[in-house]
Amino acid sequence: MSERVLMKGNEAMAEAAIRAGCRHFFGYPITPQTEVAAYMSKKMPKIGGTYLQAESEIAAINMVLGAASAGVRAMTSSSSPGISLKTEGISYIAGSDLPCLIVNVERGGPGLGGIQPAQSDYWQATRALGHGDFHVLVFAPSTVQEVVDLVFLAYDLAEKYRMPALLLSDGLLGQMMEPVSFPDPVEKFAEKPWAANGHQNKRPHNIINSLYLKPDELERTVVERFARYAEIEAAEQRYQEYLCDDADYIIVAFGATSRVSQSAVDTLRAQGIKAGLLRPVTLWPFPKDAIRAHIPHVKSFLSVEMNMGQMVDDVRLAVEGKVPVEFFGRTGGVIPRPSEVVEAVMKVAGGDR
Amino acid sequence: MSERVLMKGNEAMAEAAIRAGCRHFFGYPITPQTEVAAYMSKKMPKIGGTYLQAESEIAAINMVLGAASAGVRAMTSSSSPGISLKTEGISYIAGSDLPCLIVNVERGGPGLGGIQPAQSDYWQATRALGHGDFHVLVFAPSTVQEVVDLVFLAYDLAEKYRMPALLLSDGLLGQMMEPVSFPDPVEKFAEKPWAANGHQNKRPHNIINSLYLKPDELERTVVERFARYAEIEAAEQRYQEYLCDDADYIIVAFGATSRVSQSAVDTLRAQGIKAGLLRPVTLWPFPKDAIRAHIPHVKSFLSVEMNMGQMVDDVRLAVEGKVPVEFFGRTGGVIPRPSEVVEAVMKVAGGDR
Amino acid sequence: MARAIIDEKICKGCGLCVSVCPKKILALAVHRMNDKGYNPAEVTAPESCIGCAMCGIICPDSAITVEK
Amino acid sequence: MARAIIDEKICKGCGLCVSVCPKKILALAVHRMNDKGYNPAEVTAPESCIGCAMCGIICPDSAITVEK
Amino acid sequence: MATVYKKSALLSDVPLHYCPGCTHGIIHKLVAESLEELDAGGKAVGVAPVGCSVLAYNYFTCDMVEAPHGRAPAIATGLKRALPDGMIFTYQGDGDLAAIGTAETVHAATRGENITVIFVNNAIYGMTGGQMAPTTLPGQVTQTTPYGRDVTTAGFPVRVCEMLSTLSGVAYAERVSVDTVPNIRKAKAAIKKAFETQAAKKGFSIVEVLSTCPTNWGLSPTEALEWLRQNMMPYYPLGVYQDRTANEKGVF
Amino acid sequence: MATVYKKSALLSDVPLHYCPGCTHGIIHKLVAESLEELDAGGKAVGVAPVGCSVLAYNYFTCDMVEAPHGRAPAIATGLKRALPDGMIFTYQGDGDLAAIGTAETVHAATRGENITVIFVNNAIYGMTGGQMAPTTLPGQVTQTTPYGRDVTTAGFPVRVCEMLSTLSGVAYAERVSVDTVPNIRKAKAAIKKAFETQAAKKGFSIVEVLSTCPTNWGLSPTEALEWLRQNMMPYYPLGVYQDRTANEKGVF
Amino acid sequence: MKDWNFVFAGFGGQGILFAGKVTAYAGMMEDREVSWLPSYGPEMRGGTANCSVCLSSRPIGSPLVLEPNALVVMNNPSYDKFIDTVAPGGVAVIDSALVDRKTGREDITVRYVPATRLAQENGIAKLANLIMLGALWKATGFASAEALQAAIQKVVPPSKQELVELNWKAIRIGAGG
Amino acid sequence: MKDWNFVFAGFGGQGILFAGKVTAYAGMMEDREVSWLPSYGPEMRGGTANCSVCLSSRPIGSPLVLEPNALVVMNNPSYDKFIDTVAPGGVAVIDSALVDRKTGREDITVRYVPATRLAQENGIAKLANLIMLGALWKATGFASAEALQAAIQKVVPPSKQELVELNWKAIRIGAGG
Ligand SMILES: Cc1ncc(C[n+]2csc(CCOP(=O)(O)OP(=O)(O)O)c2C)c(N)n1
Ligand SMILES: Cc1ncc(C[n+]2csc(CCOP(=O)(O)OP(=O)(O)O)c2C)c(N)n1
Ligand code: SF4
Ligand code: SF4
Ligand code: SF4
Ligand code: SF4
Ligand code: SF4
Ligand code: SF4
Ligand SMILES: [Mg+2]
Ligand SMILES: [Mg+2]
Repeated sequence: MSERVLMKGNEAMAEAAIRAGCRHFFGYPITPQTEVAAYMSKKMPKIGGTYLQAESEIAAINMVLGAASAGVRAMTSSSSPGISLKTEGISYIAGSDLPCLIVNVERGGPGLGGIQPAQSDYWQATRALGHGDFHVLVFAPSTVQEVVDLVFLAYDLAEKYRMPALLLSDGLLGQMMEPVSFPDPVEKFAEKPWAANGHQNKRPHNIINSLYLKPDELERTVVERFARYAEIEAAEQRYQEYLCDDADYIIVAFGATSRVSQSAVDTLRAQGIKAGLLRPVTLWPFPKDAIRAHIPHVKSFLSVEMNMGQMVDDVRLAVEGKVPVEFFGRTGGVIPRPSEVVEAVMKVAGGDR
Repeated sequence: MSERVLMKGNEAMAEAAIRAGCRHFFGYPITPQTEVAAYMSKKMPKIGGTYLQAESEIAAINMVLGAASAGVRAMTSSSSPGISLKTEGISYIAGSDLPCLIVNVERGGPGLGGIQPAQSDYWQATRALGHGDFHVLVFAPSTVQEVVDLVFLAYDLAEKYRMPALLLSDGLLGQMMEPVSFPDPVEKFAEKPWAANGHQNKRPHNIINSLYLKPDELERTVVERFARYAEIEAAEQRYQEYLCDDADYIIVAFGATSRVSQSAVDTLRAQGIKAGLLRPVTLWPFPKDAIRAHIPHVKSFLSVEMNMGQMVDDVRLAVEGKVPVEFFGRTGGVIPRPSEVVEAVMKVAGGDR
Repeated sequence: MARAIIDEKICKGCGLCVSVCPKKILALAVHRMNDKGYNPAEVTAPESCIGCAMCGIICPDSAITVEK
Repeated sequence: MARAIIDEKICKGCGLCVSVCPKKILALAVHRMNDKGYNPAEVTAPESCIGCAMCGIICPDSAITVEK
Repeated sequence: MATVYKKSALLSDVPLHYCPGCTHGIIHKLVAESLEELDAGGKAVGVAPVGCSVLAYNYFTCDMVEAPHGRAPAIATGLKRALPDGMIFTYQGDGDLAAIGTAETVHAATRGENITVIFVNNAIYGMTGGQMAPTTLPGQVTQTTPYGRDVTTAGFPVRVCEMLSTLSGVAYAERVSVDTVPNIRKAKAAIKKAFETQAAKKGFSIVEVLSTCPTNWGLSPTEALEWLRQNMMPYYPLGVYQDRTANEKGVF
Repeated sequence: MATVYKKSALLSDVPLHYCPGCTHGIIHKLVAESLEELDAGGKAVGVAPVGCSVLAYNYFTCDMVEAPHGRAPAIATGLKRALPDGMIFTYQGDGDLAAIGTAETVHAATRGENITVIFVNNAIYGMTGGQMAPTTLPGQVTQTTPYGRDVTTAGFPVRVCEMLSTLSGVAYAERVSVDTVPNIRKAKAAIKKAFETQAAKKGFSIVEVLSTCPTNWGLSPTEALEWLRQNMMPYYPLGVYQDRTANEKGVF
Repeated sequence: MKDWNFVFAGFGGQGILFAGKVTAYAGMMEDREVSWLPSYGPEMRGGTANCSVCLSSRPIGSPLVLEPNALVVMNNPSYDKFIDTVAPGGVAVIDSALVDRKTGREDITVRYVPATRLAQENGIAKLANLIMLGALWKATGFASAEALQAAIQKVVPPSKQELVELNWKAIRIGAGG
Repeated sequence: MKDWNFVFAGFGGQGILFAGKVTAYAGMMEDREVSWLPSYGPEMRGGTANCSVCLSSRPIGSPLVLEPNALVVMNNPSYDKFIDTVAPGGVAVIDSALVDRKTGREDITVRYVPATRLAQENGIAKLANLIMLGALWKATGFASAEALQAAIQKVVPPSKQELVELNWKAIRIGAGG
């Protein structure tokens, strides 16, 4: 562990990736993630790594596909519109069973939208980072320290399960500074016998591919992949709870909104309302088991998001109608105030008080 | 109405678009939708329309953005990987409140996948055709005749609500021939006072744009758009029912799988099992009210899809845990057999029999 | 007689006009700031203006009108 | 002595080898079809082969081996 | 007294958001003046890029469309096909046109698409805070080439006019600069000629304008003009790179 | 008797899926033979495109990666940065390289990316059934130019070698053909030289190979070779378009 | 009328898809529900082509025929692929000039028709497909003669109406009259 | 120790973000939870810049300070934007050399410090920001002198350690001693 330093989320992310063994970064500038690339362009040349500013987000994700094919820890980062452009490539990476790290420092959409923090790419992240049946691991840090920790975890799990990992940050987390300390650099990496890195005439040729012209073959690979997904859903749901044990009202919120919500919970508790916060750390797999565990004692759930209501679907799918699930959100780059969240809970509590 | 002719789904779609007033088609070849472009390239030059083979799917969707900005009925078609590439542009079109028609003749994914029919872009179509908070109208025809009818409807509703419409077809529907007759050509079009078509010094300049640097402005446009979405959800849910009124088991299926499921329902009824089929015609807005209406008499719902289980989420969200919702699917280009669907229903029926 | 009229509200004090005036009669008003916090350009010797419009042509913010 | 050996199973009967053989000793076996439904190429006058390998060089399917 | 110079009526009253001395503002004026002189404001539709000039849609008083990053030529193509008699132009930065938009640029050009492209080459990504652009000079320090652009890893700049002039659809391609008043005058003539090329349906026209970014170059506006002259002009020589406008049918 | 010609060991036993007489097969052989002669099979990683040659990953016995349509140069870039001593090549069709992949091609070239691109120009989209390609000749009938390519609406073909040769990162660019045995021999020499250029780290190398598509041209394999000679060669002259390999450091 | 689920299979270029299309049109002429679905994709390049055709009195569920009650095959690979899929009681019409196998199945009706040879002999070398169709028609009676004639009329492009007569000739040869 | 929610605001180039960073570091030196959040985006090009800084004994919820209990402003636009947001009982430190307004608010403590002039007079023209920070420190005592000194040490890059002394000097001027 390094000593604590004050660092921007975006820069801490870049440093964490380097310490996690990433030596191949491919990016294209976009606000509010530019610091990631700026940091990489400064550090990589000094440690023999690659910082390459691609001609586009599409080129960047495909460079990642290439580098990941060779077995190295590769990374790209972007923000919302840039992520849309990467979706074809991400689908290929998933279909080729390659591990890599993709970062979305979300901003307001749709279209060019704005550059302030948002969470309106939740559905895209958890359900459709491209065409076809597949998932990626989705991590949602809420502090700069967690950005760092999840970068390490993301690489590990991506390699363990041979699939892409997405770190879902946002403009708030990317731009803010908080104290952070770094784990020791990773020095031992998993073997990658599948990598296309030149067989040196010592093994049969490796092929990285996502094409299966025969439907039953394609189906088989997809079904096998989903068997792995099922394992992941069983083993890797991550979340954090704050005062949930006795809560009447549980706010479900991730990333930036979970911070706001935590403040709101404090206020609510001070007012005698038994509120709690369940913060998904993995968005896929979604921590539905944790949510379900609270159904017996909860009067309702409130999903708080910086969008028009996306994660609330996952909460509803977990809760299956057993208690009400409500939504409160702001979008377009507006960060909800704790007081608004307090009000939203009050409204949900409604008649109860 | 024209006389009935036997026509491929893809060709009928192209002809329907032309009759619906589309004179601007921008595409890029991809199997299994090539016939759409081939048809357009043959017809458009003869009627003074534009067939333009773009340099990529990205260029094509942005040409559509340009033509739609000018106020004309524009169209593009592609298949799964090509649709991923279009997502940035679609998000811009939605964020710029432009009507247009986008076609996805789905094939198996992820990645290059395969070229046989699939429905594994359901989530993408209904939730994340790009970054940010937005929806597009999604139509899912199940016969060639319906392909034609929905093309007309798609243009009308897209213009009425000023938003993109997606026709979700698949390789099966695109390649098969069925008898079809065409409505009369549309001759009167809606006024488009917002269009960027040269103000001729007669009005203030029009701006087609999706950028709002101030978060509250961006939020306001999004919230206004969602108010329109709410209207649409109230007014435009479309579906078709087959033997649902007394059904114990309702299959929910769209497009190609609904045809298979209809055969299965017949078989099940013949065996004395009260099965029915509810076929969503619009996937967004999803016909949840229709589904809910059957909850009182249904023992369970079965979502049948050519994917690993996507629409089933929407069925579950509609049903809210009140009765079980199960899933049966094949993927990767495998078309389920009616007998498999029969079995799946039998399994669901399980102890009941 | 010619004159260059500078819209000081719009001027960003970039100095490009100053740099091109053949008569060297433009300068930034160092001790004056406009609402945007810029020191606007001003004509120091209006009588010398030849109305060549070079200042206007180069001004990125269209802050200068030239009459002649 | 030289010879061109054609793997008939692989041959697609495209005729490119036929078109380039300087000795004109290659032809498609019009009345014979291989498993893939093609009329394979055959050497009509083996003794005339000069082992120039032009047939091998142009064969897209690597169906021809030439010895000399 | 007569007005010998004033703001073009084709520019709105909205104050430009550009940094002080940024030559984007000059180029805006040239576009507006050219359209005005051709009396084309009423049939013009401009396409704004993503880049510092993204808000161009607020500045030009003709109809405007805001494009996704790099896709302006595709949007202009859609507009032109829908409005064959419209005067369609894009206004794009170097990142927009020559990095992410390379394919759209090359193909609009090779198609001989009857549009006019105003290409603002300032050797940097201005909007996002000064990253390397495809046109950043070898050795040039930017946010993402902190040790200077190293061509062995970051490659060489793209010379857009030179590259496009190899394509048969290009009717007119010229590189100009706005560093001095005479050059500004030449730039305006080029821009006007590009629009005339379009009006005569002769094919694709592009004017590459060498421009400054005082903010991200870390120079004063006048120093920036000097830097442009000293560094950019030698690498990007001014001049006409393609001119097929003398042919009656242009490129066709 | 000695074997004077046989299948390269760098080609697998999997039967090629190409149509009879399609020259993709010949080009495959040249690539394999060149790598074999340079003893580079063990360190080679090839990138297959989307196009008729998508299954190239099954045919070459070196490690292979299948790329999204048009993105092979980006993937090769990622591979090369991870494996600086690897022999990285792409094998791409004209739709792949010169339409959807234009940006990736131009930028790998201008970066001087140390990779080798084998560019198969058959003037058509073979795989998808014969649509117009960026290299389809004016007047050529294809599925999507049923009345012949009309340059006024569909634009002009892109001449890739000519365009890329304007970029500073290109160490070697040659256009060859496989229509006759002598031309096949020259094509092989060019491909080998391209790989050598890479091995010597001299920058980007590309060999454009004029190729046939008997199926979609609607011609017999031998007629197709003749059509290539009569129609493609005049429009796409064979020859070396760029050669900076004599410089000790290539393009750098 | 009976519901028919056909598979037509052979090499690309034999007119297999066309024969299917005529069949579907004939059904349409009699106001039945019909569908026609080709196999598609690169496999066609390999040489084989096939299509599913359904004629039914009710809306057609899956247009993909997996268990045809009538099969038309015009080459060995297609024979191998489809002969076992024919539903018991079904019909198989086999071009015996090209298919050298004989089935042992006794639960289906099999017609061996040397269509390709017959076509050559009758100077209509490219119409073996319609000879096969004639044989199928004879074996199944899937439509009336009028409907079939009208179908041919429809499917042959207006510019080639002289072919209508030849097509009908081929069908009659196949139907053995 | 009290929780602090600061807003620092002024023109870009005044060192507003830096002052905020020193503050956050000082909090960190005392093992408190801290956060620093800048405004970002093109608005910065317009000239104004600001940042939110929180020091707290508990994990920080929203790092975006909407109701600062202490405000530092160094230009008119920022004054106009933020003065009304200061929480009752809070503190506002205003560079009176640049801000020509005076607030009528009586529910907050206001310190007018002509920092920019003081900086010029003291030959540390670029350190008006730290003079302001000194004044803020005096008014709030948000950290110990040791913590603040250590913070400066941290924030100044190793290559410019000669600046540490000057920075501290500026803080002392601002703190009035
Ligand atoms: C898809 C996408 N990628 C990246 C961005 C971020 N972005 C905004 S402007 C810009 C670069 C602009 O540079 P340039 O085109 O040279 O214009 P300039 O600002 O220099 O005038 C980038 C990368 C974006 N908005 N969308
Ligand atoms: C994103 C995307 N767009 C389109 C396609 C469909 N597609 C497959 S191959 C091909 C064209 C191939 O043509 P070319 O590159 O010239 O290769 P050829 O087949 O002629 O060798 C296209 C458009 C695809 N698979 N993915
Ligand atoms: S018009 Fe000419 S002389 Fe007058 S101020 Fe402007 S530049 Fe100077
Ligand atoms: S050029 Fe324009 S903006 Fe710049 S100083 Fe002169 S008047 Fe002001
Ligand atoms: S080796 Fe030469 S002579 Fe012999 S068969 Fe081949 S081409 Fe003919
Ligand atoms: S060139 Fe090869 S495939 Fe073609 S006919 Fe000759 S041996 Fe057969
Ligand atoms: S950042 Fe550069 S290009 Fe952008 S407005 Fe400022 S000076 Fe001009
Ligand atoms: S379609 Fe054309 S390019 Fe493709 S394999 Fe066949 S002949 Fe070759
Ligand atoms: Mg720029
Ligand atoms: Mg091709």
